[in-house]
Amino acid sequence: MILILLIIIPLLAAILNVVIGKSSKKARCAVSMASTLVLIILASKVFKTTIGGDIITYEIGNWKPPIGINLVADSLSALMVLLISCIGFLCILYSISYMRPHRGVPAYDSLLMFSITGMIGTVLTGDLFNMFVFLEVMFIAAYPLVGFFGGVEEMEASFKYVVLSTIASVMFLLGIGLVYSATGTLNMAHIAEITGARGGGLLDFALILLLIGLGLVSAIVPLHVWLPDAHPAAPTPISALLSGVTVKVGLYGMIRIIYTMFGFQAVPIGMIIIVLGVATIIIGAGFALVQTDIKRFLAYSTISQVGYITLALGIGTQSGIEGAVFHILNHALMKSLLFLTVGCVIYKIGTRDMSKMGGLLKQMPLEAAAFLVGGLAIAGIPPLNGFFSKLLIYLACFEAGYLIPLAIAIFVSLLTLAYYLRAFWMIFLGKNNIDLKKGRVPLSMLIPVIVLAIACLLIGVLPDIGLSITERISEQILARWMYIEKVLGGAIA
Amino acid sequence: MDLLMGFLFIVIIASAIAAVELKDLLAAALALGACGFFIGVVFFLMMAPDLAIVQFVVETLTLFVLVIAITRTHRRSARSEPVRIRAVLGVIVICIFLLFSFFVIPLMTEFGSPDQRVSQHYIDRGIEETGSENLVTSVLLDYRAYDTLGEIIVLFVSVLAVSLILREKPKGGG
Amino acid sequence: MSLPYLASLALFSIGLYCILVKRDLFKVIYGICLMEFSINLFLVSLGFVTGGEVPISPTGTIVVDPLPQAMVLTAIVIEFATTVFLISVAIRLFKQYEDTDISKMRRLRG
Amino acid sequence: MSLIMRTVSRVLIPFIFVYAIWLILTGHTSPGGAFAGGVTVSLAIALSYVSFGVPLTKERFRYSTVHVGRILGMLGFLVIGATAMVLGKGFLGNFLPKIGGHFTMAGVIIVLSLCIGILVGCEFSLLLYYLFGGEEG
Repeated sequence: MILILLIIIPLLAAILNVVIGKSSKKARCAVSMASTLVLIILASKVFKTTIGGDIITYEIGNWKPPIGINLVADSLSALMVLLISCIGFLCILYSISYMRPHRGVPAYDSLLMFSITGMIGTVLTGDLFNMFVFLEVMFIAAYPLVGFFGGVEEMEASFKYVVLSTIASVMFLLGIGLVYSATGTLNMAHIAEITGARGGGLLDFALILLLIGLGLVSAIVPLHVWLPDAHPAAPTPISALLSGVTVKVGLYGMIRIIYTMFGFQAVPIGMIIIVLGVATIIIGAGFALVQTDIKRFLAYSTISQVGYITLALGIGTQSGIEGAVFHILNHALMKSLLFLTVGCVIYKIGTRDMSKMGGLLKQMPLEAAAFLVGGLAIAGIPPLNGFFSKLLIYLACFEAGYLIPLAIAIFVSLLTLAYYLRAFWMIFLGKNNIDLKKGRVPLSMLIPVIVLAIACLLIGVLPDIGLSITERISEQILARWMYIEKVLGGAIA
Repeated sequence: MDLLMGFLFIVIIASAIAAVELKDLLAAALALGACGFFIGVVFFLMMAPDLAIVQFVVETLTLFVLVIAITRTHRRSARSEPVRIRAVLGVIVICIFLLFSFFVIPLMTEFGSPDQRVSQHYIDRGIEETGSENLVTSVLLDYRAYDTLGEIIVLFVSVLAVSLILREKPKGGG
Repeated sequence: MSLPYLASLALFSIGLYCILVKRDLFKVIYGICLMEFSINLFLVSLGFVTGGEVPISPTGTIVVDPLPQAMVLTAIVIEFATTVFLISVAIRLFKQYEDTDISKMRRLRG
Repeated sequence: MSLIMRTVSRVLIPFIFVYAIWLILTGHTSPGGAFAGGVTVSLAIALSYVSFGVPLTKERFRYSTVHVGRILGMLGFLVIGATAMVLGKGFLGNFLPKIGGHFTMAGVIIVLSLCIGILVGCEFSLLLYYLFGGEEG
């Protein structure tokens, strides 16, 4: 019951925003904010239940799982829903002021809510084809948001994004077709039950195709080319949402498919995932080092961090999953923080070119502090949250004996520190040669930044909470049979 | 029927190649439409009349939209590409094709005898459980109505998106 | 006989080739359409049963699988929505460049 | 366009509409269904654009009507789903009476078809409206 509400509420808010249309800007914001607030409350309720080891299911239309579609929330999905609704709320709050010049376009609010609906639908579903449908909802809401400003750059980024992700979703659909051909069912738990009994060559191909589809969502290396164009082109709150959460939805899907559906032991591709993860780390960091466009810089940094999560997923041990889940949580907070902070800077000086900035420390001390917190956290400096998740990933690498990836990961971490310090120096220190366009940054933009910075600090200072949560989640992910039993209810042909 | 199907596939692939290679964009769009229509006929032969009807009407609409778009963009013909790129990429694509046809298709269940583990339920009990004689409709609007909800959301959002993209006088910004 | 599988694979390859090679916005859209056709064909042929009946008030026991047909119906509409969005972006890009040639667009090259 | 085209369309368009409604309402007993019906409606409107010209068609199928139609379709779908949920049948459950067999009554399926038909028809007509250079109004 509560699970279907998690999908209906943002959907209703989105439709209501279309109904309100041009007549009232304030009402549109109020509807979005209220619905995301309700979502946060419901999601934390679900999270509280599932973290105790329970799995909530909901059967749509009262059809038993392999016949109808069901929604499943284990602790990982609950964490994802919580993240999506929290960061969604902060982004909506942020866009009140940031998008004021474009407030006349009523589609913005509803598209934002539709994309939140798509993400929540993707992480809650227990059915493979339904996952495709909601991924598609998420995509189709993201495309116009990327091209929102309607300039040449935005349109090109949007076109590229659409073409690549359509190819990816076609691959995903082909994978679904192969899975259906091999097992005769679409329910993930049911597939897990069948594949647990017999693996097979066909299912390996299906797995690769499904991972290609999801790898594009999360921008793993050969499929990352859209991200550095799409994320900078979008309005800043949307960049924060895309980089912070949408990319993670792809990673969530990978966890669900690799670990729950196929079972990691039956998967011969751990090595490939590790190699791709390392390549993603290196390429993302390498390109980030030479960017002058600040949002492009952050986008490449996202790619690099996604590489860390992919690496941890490829290891496949429990500590690897812990590291991956913890880094998903941390990176969502850190990257949204950085994008929103940079958005404040752009709002004030009206350019994205880092070489034209400089000496803003005095005018924007708060933003400087927030940027420093985010940058140091991503680089993995001890009292901040990124340190612990990266430490977990290193430990997992070490335990499993992957020493070369470990060395590369640590080296790139130092590189990350270097390029964030470079960016900090270029933006906030040095000579001030720019005149500020507007007065103070509005409060509705500062609050999300402060909240996220405090969250980063809190998780860093009190790592025990995060570590115990991720431990429970990873245990639940590895307990495949419990998932299957809970969803199918033991009564299955 | 095999013969008919084989003939249709040849026509489909020929029109697909025509859609790719024709210089004139309008002619290529027509070739694409022909490809879609013949696929509709194949659907009909594969005992999927619902799909055939939907494919026909959607293809007509796609063709209509494409023709409007091409006439609105004035330029009618595509330029050709350097031969070297075409050759290299062509070889890669053929490799993918061969890889799949040699390794994947033999692994699949024989065409015409699928594993109906779940759908046997729809076939056996569909009519009495949903009251719909058309089993595709019963799957679409009852057993898996939630998918259909997702689908109409996609449709709704895409038209919203088109309205956003085609709006006049966009404002620049950062 | 796995002729439909081979045909849909061939269609898939042609579509992929079109997207990779062609330098025109509309040709890219055609390529995507072809790939989508191939997937639809593939899914429908997955559900085909030799000698099966149409899944509308069947009288016998051998019936064509209705589930892939429902999936394809959903997929067709989703794909149409994506195609329409792509076409509108192409119209918009044309307005800015007065051309639909990709090689003139900075970020789409390669 | 030419007089012949206009005359033919004038005769044809009502028939296409009737065919579309037939497709939507008999989707549970015969091939067709809501999507095909909805798209057929928009094909009729496309024909109207071609034969009667853009201004006249825009007058006949106004933005506001179509806009209301699509929102009604979407909300109708959700309301039916929610009603089923309230009645304890689960979201989008089939809560109306249904009779299988020769003379069928498919319960909620017909209502859902109607909603989808309205929604799809309105969406695609709106799409054509935008493609022919219409603004939101």
